Amino acid sequence: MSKIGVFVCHCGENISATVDCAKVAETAGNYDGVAYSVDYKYMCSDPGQNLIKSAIKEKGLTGVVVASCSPRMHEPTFRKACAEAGLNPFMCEMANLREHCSWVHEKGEATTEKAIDLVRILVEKVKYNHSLSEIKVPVTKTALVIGGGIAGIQASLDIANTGHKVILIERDPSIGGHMSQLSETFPTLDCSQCILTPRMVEVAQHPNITLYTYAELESLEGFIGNFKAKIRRKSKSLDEKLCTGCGLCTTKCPAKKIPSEFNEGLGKRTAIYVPFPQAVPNKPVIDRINCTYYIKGKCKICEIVCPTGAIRFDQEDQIMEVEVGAIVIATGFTVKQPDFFPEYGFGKYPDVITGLQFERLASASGPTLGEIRRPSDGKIPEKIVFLACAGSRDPAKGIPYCSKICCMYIAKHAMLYQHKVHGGKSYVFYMDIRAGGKMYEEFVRRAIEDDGVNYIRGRVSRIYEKNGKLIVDGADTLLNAMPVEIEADMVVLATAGVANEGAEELAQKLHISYDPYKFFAEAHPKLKPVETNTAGIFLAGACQAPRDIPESVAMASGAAVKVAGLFSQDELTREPIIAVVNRQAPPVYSSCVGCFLCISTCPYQAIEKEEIKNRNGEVIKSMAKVNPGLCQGCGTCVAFCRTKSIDIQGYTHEQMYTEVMALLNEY
Amino acid sequence: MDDLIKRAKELIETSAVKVVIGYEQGTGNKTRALFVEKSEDADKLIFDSRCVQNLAAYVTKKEVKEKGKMAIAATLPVMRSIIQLASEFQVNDNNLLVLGITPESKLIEFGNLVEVETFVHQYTIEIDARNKEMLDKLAKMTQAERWKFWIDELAPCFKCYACRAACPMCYCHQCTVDFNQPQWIPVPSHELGNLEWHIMRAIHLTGRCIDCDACYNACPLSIPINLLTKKMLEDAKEHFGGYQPALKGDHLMSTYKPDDKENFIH
Amino acid sequence: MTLGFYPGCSLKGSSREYAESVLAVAKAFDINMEEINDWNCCGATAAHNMNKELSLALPARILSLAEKQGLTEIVVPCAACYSRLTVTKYELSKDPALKTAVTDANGLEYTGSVSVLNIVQMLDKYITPNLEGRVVKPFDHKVACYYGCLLVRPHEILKFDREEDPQSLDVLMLKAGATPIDWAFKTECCGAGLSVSRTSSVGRLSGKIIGDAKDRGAEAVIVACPMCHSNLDMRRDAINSYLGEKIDIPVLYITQAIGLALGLDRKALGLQRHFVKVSV
Amino acid sequence: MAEFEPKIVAFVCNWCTYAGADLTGTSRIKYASNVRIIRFPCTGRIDYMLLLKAFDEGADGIIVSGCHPNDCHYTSGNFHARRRWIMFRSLCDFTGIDTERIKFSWVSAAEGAKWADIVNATVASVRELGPYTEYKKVAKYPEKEVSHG
Amino acid sequence: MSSDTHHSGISGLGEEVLGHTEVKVSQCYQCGKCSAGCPLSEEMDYPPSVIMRMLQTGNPDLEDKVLRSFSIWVCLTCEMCFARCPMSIDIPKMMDFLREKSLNEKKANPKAKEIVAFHKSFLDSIRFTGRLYEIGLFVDYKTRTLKILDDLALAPKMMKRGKLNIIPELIKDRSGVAAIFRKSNKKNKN
Repeated sequence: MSKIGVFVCHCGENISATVDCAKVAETAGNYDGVAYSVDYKYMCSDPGQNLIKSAIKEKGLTGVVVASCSPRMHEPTFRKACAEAGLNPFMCEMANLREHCSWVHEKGEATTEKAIDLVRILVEKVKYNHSLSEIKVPVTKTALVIGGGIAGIQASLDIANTGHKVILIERDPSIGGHMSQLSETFPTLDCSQCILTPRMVEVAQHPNITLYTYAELESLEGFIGNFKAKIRRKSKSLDEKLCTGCGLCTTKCPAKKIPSEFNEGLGKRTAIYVPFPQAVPNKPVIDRINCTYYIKGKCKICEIVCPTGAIRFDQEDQIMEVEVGAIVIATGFTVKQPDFFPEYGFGKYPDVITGLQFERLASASGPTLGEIRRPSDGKIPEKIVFLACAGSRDPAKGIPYCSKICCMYIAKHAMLYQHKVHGGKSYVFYMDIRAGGKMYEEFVRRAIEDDGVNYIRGRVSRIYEKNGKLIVDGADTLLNAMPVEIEADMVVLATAGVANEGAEELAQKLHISYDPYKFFAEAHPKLKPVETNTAGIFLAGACQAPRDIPESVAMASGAAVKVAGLFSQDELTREPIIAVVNRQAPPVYSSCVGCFLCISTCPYQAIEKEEIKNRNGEVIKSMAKVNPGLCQGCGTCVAFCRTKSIDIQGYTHEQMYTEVMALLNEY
Repeated sequence: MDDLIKRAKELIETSAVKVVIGYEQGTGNKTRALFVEKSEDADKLIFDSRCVQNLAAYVTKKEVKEKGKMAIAATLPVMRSIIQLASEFQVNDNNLLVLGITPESKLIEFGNLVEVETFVHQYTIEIDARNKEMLDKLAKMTQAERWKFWIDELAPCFKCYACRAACPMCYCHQCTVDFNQPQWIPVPSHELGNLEWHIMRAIHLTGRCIDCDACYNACPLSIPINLLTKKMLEDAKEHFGGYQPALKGDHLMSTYKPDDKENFIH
Repeated sequence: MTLGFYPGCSLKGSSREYAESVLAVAKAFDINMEEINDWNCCGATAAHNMNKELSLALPARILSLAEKQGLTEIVVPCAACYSRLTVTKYELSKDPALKTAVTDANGLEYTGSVSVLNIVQMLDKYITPNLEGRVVKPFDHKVACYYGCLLVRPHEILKFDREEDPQSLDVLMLKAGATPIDWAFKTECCGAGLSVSRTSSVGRLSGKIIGDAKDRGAEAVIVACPMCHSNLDMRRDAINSYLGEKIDIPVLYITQAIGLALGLDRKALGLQRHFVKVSV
Repeated sequence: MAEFEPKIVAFVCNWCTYAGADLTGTSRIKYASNVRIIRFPCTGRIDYMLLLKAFDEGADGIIVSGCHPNDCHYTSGNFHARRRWIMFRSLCDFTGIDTERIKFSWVSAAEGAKWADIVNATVASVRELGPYTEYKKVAKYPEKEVSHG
Repeated sequence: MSSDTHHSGISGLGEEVLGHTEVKVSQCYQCGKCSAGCPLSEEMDYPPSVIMRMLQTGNPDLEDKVLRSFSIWVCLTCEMCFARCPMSIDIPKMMDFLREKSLNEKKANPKAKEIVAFHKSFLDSIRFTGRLYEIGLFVDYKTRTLKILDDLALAPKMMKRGKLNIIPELIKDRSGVAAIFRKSNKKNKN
């Protein structure tokens, strides 16, 4: 038999002005199972809390209903008071007499009756409450950062500087990402590499950061605080300990005509290579697909010239397993590639290039040492056309969204061109100029007003080559859509920023969701921009949507704080409001029939398959199992399960059913 | 169906399967399920237009499953049920071989369930004209008339659960109706309990029922409970692009689309 | 073997050399082209410019007649007719109500079972696989393959080749021994329906096409549409006056070019009917 | 006999509508006292059988409310709920259950005034409809008081 | 929303366009790619993107201007705009509808007289013979437009090359084809 205590609060006069609190307490006192009932001026005050505590002790209460304000306000207060008096905190419930009753209704019998009803519902619910214990999860205080672009670098440094360990993995041979490819940055026109490379070096030297380049995530298991990640370290064909980074091998390698990824195909590299001079680590890798030895079985010139004998042709990929407590994904984005714009002849005409290629042309470390020269014949273009929205805002090509960064970098490109090519003419075809950001609009105005960039509002229909010129057919929509034809020497497409190839597979490995464009999905569009809906996994930078550098960095720092917050405790404590699949005695084991439809209802991928095996190792029962580390307690699976095999603590079938019954039937 | 008999014999004789599920002559003009475990029993196998019972209901039964690998003479509705069951992990290629009977009464043996699925997907599930007419008729009624229709139709139901037993998708060991903490469905067979039981059943079958009418055929009182699932099938088509059982992919009711359309949430 | 054949009006009149060359090439490969009995005009641009239902009913009648005649595949050499027939098939398959309205107007049964091939598809399917060894006089010239509008657009419906920089004619001509050039006006419009009513526009539009072909050294322009042909060939005076120069690059139907490669008689291919003398 | 006072049960999620109703309170917006709120973690947790149970036990009207699409605390619980409601509501309508008595809504934590409006509108429309006697009749609870006089 | 509000949702003629062609004018965000690629844009009074904009306003005066425009007649339905439109808006289909409506409301642009006449002559030829009779078409067109002298040199040249039939090709079921015209024209008197 329950012994429930009911504590009705006046909240000064906030409740008692319209509700007859004494009557509520008196009525409640008569319910079955209610051992004690009282009303009091301020239940949340110390004397009020003491009233509850002493009643628990003296009357041996098994449950408590506090009828006062919203549980969203004081539930923690009263649960704590109960716990201090030795009652399991989850045996305490609150009836919301203030926000849901006294404040919203006039004084009168009906209002008091409602208050009585609200108390009764919870008295009946408490009868079905169970003692629950908070879930404690240990935390491994090491973070895994995936992706070594500016976002990954920032997140790694920020986490490492709070004193926690970081493992940073990067797919390419060097960290640096897209930012290392950029020439100057908007809106300040400071040199990208000048501000980035010191950070890259800091990462390499930081005692708390372990850097693995040429490495990818193989698989991930576990949950917040307790992930196990397998990392594939691709073979560099090199003993990094022996290599001094002298670079002799790269100068002697005979395979010299491989398009350089770093230079976006505008320059060449060797088969054993360091992507760029400031690379971190500044040690080469062998690209086996293009290496003469791996293709033909002989060469080994690098091995011959290496003064330290560091080359390892038979080195294999290594799979290593690490334990981490949190993960920051910073895998970035990519730009749309040729054949996507047949009407612009992209891929067909060498002088139609992407914005990223233009960055390489404009970069002092690029293939033209910073001079703007056409890829086809190395001439300096006298007329250049920039096309905004090349792929973006184009549902017909599958990209309805705005890539966000292009308006700014186009202005920058046009400006750089005007600075570098005196007397040159530049044109920008645009539809809208989206320059929201500190000093951004001013920057665009500078390009137009001071540098004389011609902005034409309209989208180009096609580009074709004639007599060595690129004929650009557009229209000026601000002049009754008058046709505009420009004979250009070079055309730069602001190609859409899109999710990385393989983003989908990575998301599946990480059990996080992604949007229709394969960008990773944040947990809440406004309030949880760096969280994913898998606890303990965070996002930074352009893997979530196209982002510029300041935004990526801000996001990375945000994610780092989330990680640091998580690592500030030795154990995670979570409310035990989670779903549980019932267990029954063998041979039934559970009423769950293992249809596993619940798996797709769960927003958190918290439901797994559990197999029960007999002595011979044969599966005799397959059933669902909720991972308590991942479950967030929404109960979506509970309402779905046909056999009622899943229940959720704190909102059980019995509790909710009882509430409805109690509400509508007076006892 | 001589080729069915011949193939059943081979399967049993070579121990490729332990049991072949098919139809045999029953009492009167009816047919019933036959479980061939010995090759001589295969001669009793028949197939004709009377064979409408959904044999897929047996493949999840413990007693049948325990015999070992099963083969099943499967008409189109049975194959659909099997695909749905496979998507719910109740059968798989290791424990079930499908001897398909096409709508033209031709025997096709499928190598695996993927092939069955490909075959099934050539056809869409269509509600027959008579029932379609009935649905239209009900749609035209007022809400009060519909209420009366169903209360009257369901009044004689005495919860014999023949519908549940005949349904291949009702394979749960513990049905909600058997759940008593709390007692979701009132035990006695009164109008309300009957209505709630059938509403619940229809919801549980949404996105799973392949419209075989086994429930209706099994009902001793011929209550048109299959109209409820047919209505759900129609709604699925109207709101979510229709339902077709599939081995992989999204289940109708355990998934959603962010742009699901409705007009009643304000 | 036998294929259905819908010549369309142009191929019976101003573009009869196209019909002649199609039939000549088909004959060379023992393909019997069975004309649809009592066919009518597809309505061309005029119909869909003026009246939607009419623009579907006229082509539907043709398809119905083909069905009635037991044809499963019909070859439609005229790109405009091909476009109208294919669009009609698509529209009627999408909208049952429209289908009813159209069949009512026609009083003929229509199931949509006939598949419609344009000339390139026909050549690809039935001629090129057997072309090897048959080319006796390689068409050894630089050619500009001109596709025009209606062969490749709207892509959503026709699903033929690619919309930008199509290649199917180029591939065919390569097999016939020619050197197709890369040029910029493959799919630009020639002026088509305005040929008579606004000849000046045609001079400008077709002029750009012929001009680019000439600039890039083409010795012949290859087409697969009678409207393109008549604009580029018959309207050459207007073109030349727009360009202010005299260009005499001939315009050949794809079937004429292939016919020449096969060594067929020039007259049988109707080359003498062109306005611009075919000197290649 | 006094004017009929309908009994309205509200099934709401904790994060949006429950909080929205709290805001109605802190804003001191008045509304009809007929409604009783039952708190769920998420609309995804709301079992449609509970709605039928509420009618069984004598509710005259029901409000079901949660976070707006895309605002779900659990990202997608309300999307799942919406799909279930579409089918459940249609089935209710098909079996003749009075769907006018079940109001579905999205009320965010910021929409205190909207909550009051929804309650008032529901109370008014259910009052218009009268007691849900059809359902109660078949519910066969002769021993229980069905009027609210 | 009332139909005369500028910048309203889809209303007026735009709504009719939607009903007849499934083209939603509000989808256009005025990038101008259609006008940039349209081979006839420079001969138009309003290039395609401007027509779209005029329809978006829902302003009856502008809608009237659309129906009276020369643009809709000079459009060749070459489909280039549709092929490159980022929003996949079927402008050619919409142009078909606008032409039909313009004709029904007797608003066809006077400058388009020849174009309309040609289409009419063309259709008449089919109406009466079932197939296109080119000489008949020319004679009919010339009577309609009084452009007797244009193209006069062409006919003999065509004749010489056997490109013109002196006698029209007649199909047997001419009444059937005429019936198609009658039935399809029920709603549109022209």
